[in-house]
Amino acid sequence: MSAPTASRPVGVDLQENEENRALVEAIEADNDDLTIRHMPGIIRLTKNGRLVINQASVEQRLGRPWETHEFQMAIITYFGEFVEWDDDQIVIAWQH
Amino acid sequence: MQIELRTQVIEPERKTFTNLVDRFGDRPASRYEEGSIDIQSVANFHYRPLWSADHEIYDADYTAFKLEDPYSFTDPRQLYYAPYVQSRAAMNEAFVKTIDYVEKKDLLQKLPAGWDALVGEVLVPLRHWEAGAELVSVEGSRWAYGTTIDQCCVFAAFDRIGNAQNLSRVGIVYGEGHDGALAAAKQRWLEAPEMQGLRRLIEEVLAGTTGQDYAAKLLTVDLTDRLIYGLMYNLLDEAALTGGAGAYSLVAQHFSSWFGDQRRWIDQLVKTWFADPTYGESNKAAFDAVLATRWAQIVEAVSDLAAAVDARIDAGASASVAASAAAVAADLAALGLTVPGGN
Amino acid sequence: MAVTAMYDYNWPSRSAAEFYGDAQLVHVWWKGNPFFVSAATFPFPKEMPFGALVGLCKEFFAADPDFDPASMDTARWAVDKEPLTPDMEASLVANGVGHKSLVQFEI
Amino acid sequence: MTVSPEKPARKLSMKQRYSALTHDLDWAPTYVQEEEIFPFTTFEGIKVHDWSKWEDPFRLTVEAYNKYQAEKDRRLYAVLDGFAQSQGQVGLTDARYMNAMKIFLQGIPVHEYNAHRNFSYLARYANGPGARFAALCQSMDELRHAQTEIHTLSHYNKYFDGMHHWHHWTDRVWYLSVPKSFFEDAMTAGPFEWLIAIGFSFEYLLTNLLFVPFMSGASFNGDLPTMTFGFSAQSDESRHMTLGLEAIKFMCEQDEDNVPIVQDWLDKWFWRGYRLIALVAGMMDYMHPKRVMSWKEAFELYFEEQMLNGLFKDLEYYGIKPPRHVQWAIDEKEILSHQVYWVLYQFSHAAAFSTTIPNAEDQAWLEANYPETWPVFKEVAWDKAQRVMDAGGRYFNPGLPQLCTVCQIPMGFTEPGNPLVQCQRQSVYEGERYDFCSDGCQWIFDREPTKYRQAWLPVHQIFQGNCGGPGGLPAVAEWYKLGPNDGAEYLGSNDQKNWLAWHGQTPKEA
Repeated sequence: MSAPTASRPVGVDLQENEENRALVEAIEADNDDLTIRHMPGIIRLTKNGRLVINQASVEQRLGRPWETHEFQMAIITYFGEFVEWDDDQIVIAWQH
Repeated sequence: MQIELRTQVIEPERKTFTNLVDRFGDRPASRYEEGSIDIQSVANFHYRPLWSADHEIYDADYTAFKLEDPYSFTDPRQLYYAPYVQSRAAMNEAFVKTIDYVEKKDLLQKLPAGWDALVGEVLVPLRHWEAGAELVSVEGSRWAYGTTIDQCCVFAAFDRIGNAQNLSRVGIVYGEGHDGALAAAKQRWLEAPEMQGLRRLIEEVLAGTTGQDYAAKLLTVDLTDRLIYGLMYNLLDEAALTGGAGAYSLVAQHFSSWFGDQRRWIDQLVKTWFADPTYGESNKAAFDAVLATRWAQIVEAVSDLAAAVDARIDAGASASVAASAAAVAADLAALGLTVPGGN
Repeated sequence: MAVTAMYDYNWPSRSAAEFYGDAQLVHVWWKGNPFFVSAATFPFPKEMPFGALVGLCKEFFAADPDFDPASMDTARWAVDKEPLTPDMEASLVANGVGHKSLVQFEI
Repeated sequence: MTVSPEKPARKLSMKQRYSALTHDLDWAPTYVQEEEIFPFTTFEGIKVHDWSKWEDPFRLTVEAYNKYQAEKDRRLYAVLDGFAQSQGQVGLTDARYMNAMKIFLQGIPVHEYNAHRNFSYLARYANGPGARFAALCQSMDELRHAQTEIHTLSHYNKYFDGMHHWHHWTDRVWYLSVPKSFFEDAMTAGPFEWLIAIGFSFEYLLTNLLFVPFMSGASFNGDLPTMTFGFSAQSDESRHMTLGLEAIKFMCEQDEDNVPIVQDWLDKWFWRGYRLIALVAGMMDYMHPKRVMSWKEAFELYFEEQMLNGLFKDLEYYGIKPPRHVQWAIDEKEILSHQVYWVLYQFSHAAAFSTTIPNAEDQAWLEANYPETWPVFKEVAWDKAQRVMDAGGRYFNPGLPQLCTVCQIPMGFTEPGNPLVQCQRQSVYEGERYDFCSDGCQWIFDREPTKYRQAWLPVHQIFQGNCGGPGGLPAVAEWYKLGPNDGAEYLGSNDQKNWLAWHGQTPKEA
């Protein structure tokens, strides 16, 4: 049996720049127990279990409409799986 | 402490890559040239393909159409990836504006009866033609010898799946936001008699019933496109304006302007093939073989489509396709080709 | 194991002995001295005496500043990992050195 | 038709809309057989019962693709133009940094391009429309990567040696056969193996190691253009990772019989890819004057933590095990970069990059990051090389290296647990001997000997006279079209002289 998905880390590396600040803040607000690491040009966000990006949270901080497709402009890499990518939410988690 | 201003000019060691200097002389190269000339590997392939006993990974013998120097062909549009996606983003934006406007004003719901049937039963089903043409184009992207030809093929493939998606959006708007009209259109593509000539043609081309030569396949689709686009997006664009179907014209203009762009590289490629000092004659013979096997089938298939148009609106579609076919045949004859059935 | 392919996939070697005429490729390896990052490959005549190989080694490995050519006279040899007391007068082939054999020594 | 005064909200969800715009374009042919249109998807033995189960979570349409990609490229090319206008190369940490980017230009864009061509193959010949469209987008992306890499490095080519003839070198020069043979191996395989080789093993398991710390390192060394294209490319890469992950799950879910085939491919391609990116280990630890993290740390972070502790636990569900020989890779993390750079150092006289002995600062970093292995390596390699240098020479290997038949890297990797003895493996097939650097490469050969014996091994070809004839190294260098300033030692090189002149220094002050 594999370790339960809730205890295994998933994460994203985003470009660390002004454009992505609202996105990072939204992720921080919506995900408890987030681990953050900075490298040159990169901010790495990891969390056990499930990482959620909510369109509404990002839009609230950005002050403009934000399509979930725009997440692609920010992402450098991820680990886990995009188990959901809808109009209003992106979820990264392991499946099994 | 003294701050010294750096006034020295740094002289570059060279203007561009050596292969481009060898080819064009010692001058700066464009981004198109740096990103498109000599990119594909040409020598010392390590292994033979598991899926072909008689070809290398890249092999000029995937087609009968050959060039002594594959880079004697360059894209007249000078498109590499960045300007390609930028130009297409602009085209898509324009299309979205149109389709949003058409949707907002319910223009497709306000079409005269004949035009209404034409959109649902003839235009929207052609999204499947575009999808098939996409596969033929991307086939060229794998088998072409040289980056400049490949690049035009992959862009054409992406354009055509985009066309298919745009026609699908027309279908969604036509179906008032549902996918019912798309399902009906697909049924027509599969069963309506006037669609079967085109469907048989594209299926046979993809299956390679007259050979697996990717360039011959591309040309077959292009010859068909010349008649389809002439009919659906030129003739009917004009007819729509006089026939009270402005929405059709709004949509059609995007397709006709795309096709103008598409033809530029194909015309240039054909011209380059025919002008090749070594292979010019054999390239012409290869084109003649395409015409011999497919031309009559193409004209018949698009004539069937025209008859279906004539059954719905009065725009002289059949006569127009016959005239277009004659004009294309005359163009081909002027290139020294033999068009079956006389020119 | 056969390659799973759409046809009988049996392409020949591009390093086969036949491409080297009277020579053959030989890998010479100073085991235990990574100053030479890998064994070196040479196209040696098949009939070259083993002693000539040793002579060439004395020049070749002198690129190591700590190398003492005399130490090669007492080197322990192996061919394709089988220990060998070479017959210096006999040919490589007679000493069991074949195409792409690994000739190793330790000093 | 009735017209409602208020437009209802969009009736199709993102998922339905995506399906209508992609999956629904497909139809089952009736005038020809399906296998005539898709002739390549059966011979590998992968069984697919339902192509419609292929999921693409990104749900991109052509319109969205063009829009976002155009924006990415606008940003990237603005950075490139600004860097060129401001002579940004003067602000790098050091000219020797460029050597890593020379190898990058010679060894990467052409294979991004190969990936483009073979994803076009998938975009044409996969039976399912979802898989085909995802492959088409990736084909476009890979073309983008090839071109943005060339365009980024084009500016440096004007000011540094070792870049100007990359397209000629890439098909010929010895160390460039390592990436070339890797990608050609994958391209000559069938479509499903390609998906496991490149889509999954390379893109999902391994490219983070190539792009993330390496590009972060570029930024650290003042190379803003490389960082920008690297991260910009990576933003596409996350789609590619998703395709790779979907590919392996799809195959495993379609039929149990697929699992052992997939496992074999995974075992093969993990090792093949891992050996390829060994070059990156050497570049990261030795060629970047300033470093973000060591190869070892990157391997632990991006491979051990993310993949072994994350992904492979997920894949257990399907009966997929971590790659065979993965332990060997873990054991090598302490020593890999030393060995790779030591290869590059002693053969750079026949290469289009230069190398030099790590300076005091580099050595302190290496000691701190590799406390166990650096002192051993320093003693047997660098101290001696320094003595040669002090005596007015420069150590280059006087011969040509024994190459591994599979990965084609000079056989400088050592036995696990013994950093002083190179690993030597041999197989005999139909009477001919073949050499390998590791159990992993030997295992790959033994599975498919009639594939790997075809390898165009540069050293063997040189001795056959196929690389400029029998004239020895000078003839080879001429055939390679290597200029006098393209390789060898960095100190005293044209690049170094220019660098010092730009900064108003003379070699003595350096």
